[in-house]
Amino acid sequence: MDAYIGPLLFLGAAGLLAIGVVGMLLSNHLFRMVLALVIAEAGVNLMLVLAGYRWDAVAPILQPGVAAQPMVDPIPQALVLTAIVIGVGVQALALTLVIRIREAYGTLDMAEVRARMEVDVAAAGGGEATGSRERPAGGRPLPGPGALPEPPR
Amino acid sequence: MFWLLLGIVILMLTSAVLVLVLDNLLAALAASSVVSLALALVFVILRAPDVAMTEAAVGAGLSALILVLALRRLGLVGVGGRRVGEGDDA
Amino acid sequence: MMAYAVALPLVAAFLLPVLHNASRWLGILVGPAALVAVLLVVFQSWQPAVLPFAMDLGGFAPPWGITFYVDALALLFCGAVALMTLLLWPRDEGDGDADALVRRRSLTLLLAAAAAGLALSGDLFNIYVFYELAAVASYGLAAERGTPAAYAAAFRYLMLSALGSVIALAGIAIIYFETGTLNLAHLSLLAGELQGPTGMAAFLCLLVGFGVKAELFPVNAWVPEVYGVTTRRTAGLLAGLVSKLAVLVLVRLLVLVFPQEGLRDALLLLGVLGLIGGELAAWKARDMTRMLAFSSIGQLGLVFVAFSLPGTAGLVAGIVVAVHHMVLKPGLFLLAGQWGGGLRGLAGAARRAPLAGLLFVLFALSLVGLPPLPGFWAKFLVLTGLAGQGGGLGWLAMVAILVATVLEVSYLFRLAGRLYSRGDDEVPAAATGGGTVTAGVFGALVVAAVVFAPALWDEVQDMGAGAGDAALYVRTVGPMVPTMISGGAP
Amino acid sequence: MPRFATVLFLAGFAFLLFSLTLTLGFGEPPMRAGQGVLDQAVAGTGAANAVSAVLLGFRGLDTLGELSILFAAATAGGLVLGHRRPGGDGPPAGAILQAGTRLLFPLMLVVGFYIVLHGHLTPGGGFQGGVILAAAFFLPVLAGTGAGPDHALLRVVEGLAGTVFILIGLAALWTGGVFLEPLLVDRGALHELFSAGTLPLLYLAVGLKVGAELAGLLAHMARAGGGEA
Repeated sequence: MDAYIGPLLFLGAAGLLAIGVVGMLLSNHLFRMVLALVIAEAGVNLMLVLAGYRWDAVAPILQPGVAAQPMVDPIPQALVLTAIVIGVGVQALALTLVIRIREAYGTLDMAEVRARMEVDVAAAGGGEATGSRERPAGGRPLPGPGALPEPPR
Repeated sequence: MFWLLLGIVILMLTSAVLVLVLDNLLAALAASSVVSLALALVFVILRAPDVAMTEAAVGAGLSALILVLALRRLGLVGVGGRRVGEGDDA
Repeated sequence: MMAYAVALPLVAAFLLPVLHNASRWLGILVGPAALVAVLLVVFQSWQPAVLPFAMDLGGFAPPWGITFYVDALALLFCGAVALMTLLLWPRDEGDGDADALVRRRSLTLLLAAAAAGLALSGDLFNIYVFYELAAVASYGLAAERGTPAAYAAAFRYLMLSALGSVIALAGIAIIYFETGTLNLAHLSLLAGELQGPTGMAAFLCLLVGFGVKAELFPVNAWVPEVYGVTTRRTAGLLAGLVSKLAVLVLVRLLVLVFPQEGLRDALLLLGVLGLIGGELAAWKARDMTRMLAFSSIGQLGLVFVAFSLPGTAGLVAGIVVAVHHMVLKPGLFLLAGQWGGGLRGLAGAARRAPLAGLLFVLFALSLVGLPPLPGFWAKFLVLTGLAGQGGGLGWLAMVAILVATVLEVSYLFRLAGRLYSRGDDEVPAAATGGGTVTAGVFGALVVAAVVFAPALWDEVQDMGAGAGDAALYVRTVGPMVPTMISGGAP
Repeated sequence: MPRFATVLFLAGFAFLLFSLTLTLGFGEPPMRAGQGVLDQAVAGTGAANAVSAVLLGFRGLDTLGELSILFAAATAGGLVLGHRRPGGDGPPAGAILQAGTRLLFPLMLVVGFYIVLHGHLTPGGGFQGGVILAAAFFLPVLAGTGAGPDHALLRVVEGLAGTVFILIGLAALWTGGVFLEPLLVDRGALHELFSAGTLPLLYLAVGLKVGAELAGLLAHMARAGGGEA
């Protein structure tokens, strides 16, 4: 059965990636989208480590007093370390944005956030503002980039 | 070894699906931590101790901590009627 | 030497908050100083006799270490990065938030370092890292204004971009599975192993990933949203610079690793869809910013059409179209920033700001492609290339370009007419000056391109020939050990 | 309609992934670059841990980029959340929690620095150690016994640590080498703490930078949490 370990783990990685991507694309909840991103990243990381895995090899660390043995490929492991840390940075930034969106719009529903954002963008552009509910000043053309009403910090 | 890994993979995939379907966000977050921990175990088996350490420390620890802090900020931790105290994060 | 192009902006970005606390003037000066130094380094390296050359970072020979490949094209983009970042340097928005200004400047410097890295790097994963750095910096810049809409647009941009990054990383994993290397020159030697469906799958993953920043057709939903909520300077930076560097990465991949015909056709089709879709949306847009955003999607579609042409002709056409758009779009965004957005409020604006109006007409004429402005040459090169290639897709693309040109004429001159019309209703605020001056620099670049056209033409020909030569790339990066090409170790 | 396109894309993507399971080879990687890295790791960088050799030697630029990404994320996070005074969040901590925090803090500090400084010999290194350092400084906030790390100090640490990393890289350039080339690798015997030349120094810079960045991000999150929720 050991011959199937590789395909099994790859299926696991692909499954995590697919579940994560499904969640990011189809979920309508901002926080759950971030969770789905975490899952998708986990899947890709497993995929990368698998790319350097070698049967009957040891971890790529020289032990004192032990004769040289075949080792697994260290490069994908280094790549995954980099990818994990990058992923955390992106997640944290995404969460700060989620917090701000919740404060501003009072909702975490993507469809609703998108609709409100489009109204705001149109208003800021000075185009066809279909109805700016919370910013009465939004309808007029802006004099310059610096003159947007400051949001409450 | 195969059967152990099969178990871990099934655990990972089930938890991943749970992340998407659980109503309680705190529970979904816990499920995502389960994925990370299971993944760290897989990394140990794949002879990647460095990656396993990082995944456990960052994926299961730090990332979960950031997510919990964000949930608390969003006021969503009390969904099940229970508030999460300060100590639960550690 | 070229390592400074990445290292200097990074050091400046790291130290900016500290220096700002120590001394206000040091904080203001350190960023521009680093960028000027990068420009000097680029000028110093621009010696045709020594180009192209490769650098083994860390002193490890390829494919073990990371390689920087410096050719005329990479230098051109490095110089453009430094110059454009200087011109579009974040300004004090007058809201008195010094801390936010320092952070925005730090992010801009990080963006410049990442863009230089993208232009130079010859290693697939290193490109991914720099791409992510550019991405994270641009998320921050997308949210810089701190409005609710800015946060929402930045979040949606982040999610789409992160999705692309995850898929691109999966593509890199697949390539590593197949070849066991990440060095582009090494991959070029092994391109035969990536001919099959597996290689195709890897390329599609990379295309989706890098296509997000390149405003490629199906993954460009973020463009109008983000450009609508940022300052116009950031919009100019993202549309002008970052998108082109993502395109450059895709072009390097196509030339070196994936020379298959079918992939070029796919790129051509996506380019045509982006071109028509973007220009149509721009034609329908009701405010200037969104008009420019959609027109940017259309122009990037044209860039993809150009780069999908085979051989040196395609590269030359692509470089001309890309550089043309890189100069024009920030200029237009700066003018839009002067005037505010809504088309209706623009009546008679050019009468009150004649220089800005003149610049707008210059940019519009070049965008449409009136000879002898550079935009004409850009479109001319693409059209002749397509005619030479022939085939059903080629003709389809030619028709698409002509239709797009008609749309461009229609919406740009509708706007120009409004700018020069007799304004009777409300008076827009007077132009504040700074933006027009910077836009004037871009206008001067356009005029200079007309004056020095013959010399530039030779330069671009050499550049395209050099960039399209995969064998030259491999030769320059260095000899690989033969066993690493034939088969694996175990 | 967009939903339909999304589902179509998902189906294609899933099909692509699962068909790859049948075509990719597992367990016998080509090792075209990897074998050379393993062979040269000790001679080139002096590190017994090949993953560390790759991270700081062979692919040092990736690590620099990664530090920059963390810096960018922290900077952008600060830009988004703004600077706010820490509010009084949560109930005051009990005696046990306070005592535990006081006990844990030095312990975590020691463990963190140990992991950072032994990264070239054993599993671990700047990233893992940096996370523990960040957690150590964040502990008082978590337990509700203190205000957490000083923000101005964090800025200085993150700025200087990143600069030191680049300066060590540039030092090689100025002494006739290439950017990010490992220096002094032949000093000290393999498996000893003071071996591998500048690698431990680089890891120290990485650890401090990662620790400061993450502590800053956590503090931002927690501070926002205490604000007005």
